[in-house]
Amino acid sequence: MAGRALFVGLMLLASVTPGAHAATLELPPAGASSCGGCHAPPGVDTAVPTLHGKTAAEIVAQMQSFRSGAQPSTVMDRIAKGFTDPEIEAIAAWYARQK
Amino acid sequence: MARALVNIPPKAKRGEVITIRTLMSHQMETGFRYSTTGAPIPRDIITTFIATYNGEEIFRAELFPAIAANPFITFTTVATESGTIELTWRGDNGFAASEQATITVE
Amino acid sequence: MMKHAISRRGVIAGLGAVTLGAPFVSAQAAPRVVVIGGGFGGATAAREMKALLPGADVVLVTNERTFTACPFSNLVIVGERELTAQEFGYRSIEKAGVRVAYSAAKSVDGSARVLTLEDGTTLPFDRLIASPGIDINWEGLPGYGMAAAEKMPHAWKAGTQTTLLRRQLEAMDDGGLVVMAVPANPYRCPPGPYERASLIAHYLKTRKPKSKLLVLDAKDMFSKQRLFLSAWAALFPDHLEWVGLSKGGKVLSVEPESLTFVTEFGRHTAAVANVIPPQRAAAIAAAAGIADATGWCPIDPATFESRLVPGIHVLGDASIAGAMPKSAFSANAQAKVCAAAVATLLTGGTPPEPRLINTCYSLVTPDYGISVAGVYHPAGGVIAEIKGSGGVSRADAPPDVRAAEALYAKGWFTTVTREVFG
Amino acid sequence: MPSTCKPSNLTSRRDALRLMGAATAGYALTIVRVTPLAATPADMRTAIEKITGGAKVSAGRVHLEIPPLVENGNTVPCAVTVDSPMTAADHVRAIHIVTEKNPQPNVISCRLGPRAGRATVSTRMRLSDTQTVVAIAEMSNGSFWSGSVNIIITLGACLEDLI
Repeated sequence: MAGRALFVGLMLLASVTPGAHAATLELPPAGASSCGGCHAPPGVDTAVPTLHGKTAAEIVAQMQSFRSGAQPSTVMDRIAKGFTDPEIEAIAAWYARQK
Repeated sequence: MARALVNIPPKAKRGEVITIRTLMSHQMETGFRYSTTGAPIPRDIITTFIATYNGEEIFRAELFPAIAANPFITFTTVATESGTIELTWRGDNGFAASEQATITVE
Repeated sequence: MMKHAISRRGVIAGLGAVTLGAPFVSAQAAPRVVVIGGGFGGATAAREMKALLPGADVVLVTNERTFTACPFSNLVIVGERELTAQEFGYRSIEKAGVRVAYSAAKSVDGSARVLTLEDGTTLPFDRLIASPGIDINWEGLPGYGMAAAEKMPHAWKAGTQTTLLRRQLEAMDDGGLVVMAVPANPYRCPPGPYERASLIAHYLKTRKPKSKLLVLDAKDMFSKQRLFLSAWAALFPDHLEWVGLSKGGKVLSVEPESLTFVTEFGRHTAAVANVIPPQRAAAIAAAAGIADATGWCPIDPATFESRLVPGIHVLGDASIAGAMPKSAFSANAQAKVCAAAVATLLTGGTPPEPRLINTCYSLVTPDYGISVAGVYHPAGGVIAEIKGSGGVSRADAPPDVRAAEALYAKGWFTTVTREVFG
Repeated sequence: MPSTCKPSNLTSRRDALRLMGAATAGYALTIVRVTPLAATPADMRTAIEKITGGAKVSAGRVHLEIPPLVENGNTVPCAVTVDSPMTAADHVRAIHIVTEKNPQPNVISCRLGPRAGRATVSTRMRLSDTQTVVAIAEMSNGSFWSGSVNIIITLGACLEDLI
């Protein structure tokens, strides 16, 4: 969070045009912010695994196998079907950057 | 087969306007749907509802496929005299059902 | 546009004013975002807003110092959980840099962009995020009102009503009839009445086996219906009877003195009565001009901006969110998307098209969970479900899957309350 | 979504359910496809002309009570009340309900008279989409009056496909 704050601040300082500002906000890719409702950061003990610390490839593989049904699941199969491959890849890449 | 729910006050004052609620179990198949094989599902609806009060017609409705399943109709009538209120439903494929209730008017 | 002199620069301590200036704003101005509502939607939005735009002045308006969460409160009603486990404060949110105003929102001047609180405080804003939740529609069910709710609790806002219903169930003699009235859509938490019915039936079966629950419903169809009905048939055949609309289940009025429910075709007198009344967006929505004739708030599906008053965004239970249900999960997901949209707009950008997820868990027993999930996007001016996604738990799932879903339900509650309030 | 579905893409099971809606709890549907049928405002005008025999319809005296926001178009409660003394000399002879976009415009036609005491009827109807619903009253003097209301139908959020 602190890193993101500094980043936004610096970019605002160096602002050029209004349109440039949107790019300075590091928004999660479409859909990613919803994941945090169930998937906690490390240190929270629940039955739902954390996504932090996983590689992008791991998350992509898991989502694809949920979507295809290769990996049995309770709820993730239904959610994975709402995302295309590029969307899953973007979410995975974003989570892989979260510390 | 047919299952009706009817709410008619058993007692009323002479001249009182009473509310009659009716519900007849029926799926009201619209005739606008197709089965898995692509064949049209024929219309099967209740088409007519008639209420009589001691034999005299007091209310009548013509129903179309846009009436929801289990047709629910509420109407009013003036309690004129003690007697019998009879409700009749008729429809496609020979559907016919009726319900009676007695009312005491004081 | 910033129309007001900046008087709250002191609040944004630690950040040089110069870093806050966006080109369309006067050089020293910090964007001011006011958030109405301290529930899952509002608290998430405030916190996310501050995280996305640390330089913004974010004020959260809530009239309670302690938030009492509705999800899992049905377990409190049946004695499987304590109300304190539902209670959360705003200390962490304040620590995150959000100013919290403990007062009720009273009125909004949408053109001047000023919110006035009950305590007289005025809060100018550049963008207002409203997540005020629901109010009971006290005129919606003849015979029912605030006094009646003391005899026939709704328990649809968690807190004293929750414990009142619990005490009534505990005090009821074995052999009593519990009656629950369920309203037509829309209302907060579509599957909530059926989870509550399940848990009350479970309570009766295990603690007061001669008793029974009668559910009088103004609908024929409801959320997760097939799963609930098959679970009830298997688990509670003698303890739960559900009467839908076309079987005469619609309650027309109640008589609180005798705990009587008057339906279209009959009367039922209860030993314990739970009335889930009709609802509408909380009163501030009408006062702010963001609720329409439906009693709810129409919104743009990408930004959650009100269709009626520009500059005000509405999310959570109060909004007309298309296919998304009125759930805490939805409110949390919507709040994050809304905060991102507001931050983007405040920095001169165009909000991206969002994706939203909802997952509603319901407990049939404390160890038997089922769910409905969906993935949503803006389409045709509304929030629509993405075709092919979502759905309910498998009908033929074995007990270990039901048990796993109950654990995931608890996991969701732990995670989301920590994310929002922890 | 109901408010955006074009007739040509009414193909999902959920759309089928919503549009045609014979489903009640536990009733197993076998429907997978829906015919792309929708009436037009012109169809509604034709239906109204058939009711009135071409007579003029004045706006007023007829009140339609329908919830403004409906999540399930399968069962939409609807009450019609007409301002009328309901005397032998001055009463309502008939009340009709028609819709703008349902596959067939007519919903119900009721015949009543002074013995009704009040000119009021209620029913539950199916609405395929967000649309205008019109109620028409035929008075004992032969005049026709109407009231209308626009109803927003949203998809039943959290509703399960019962198929």
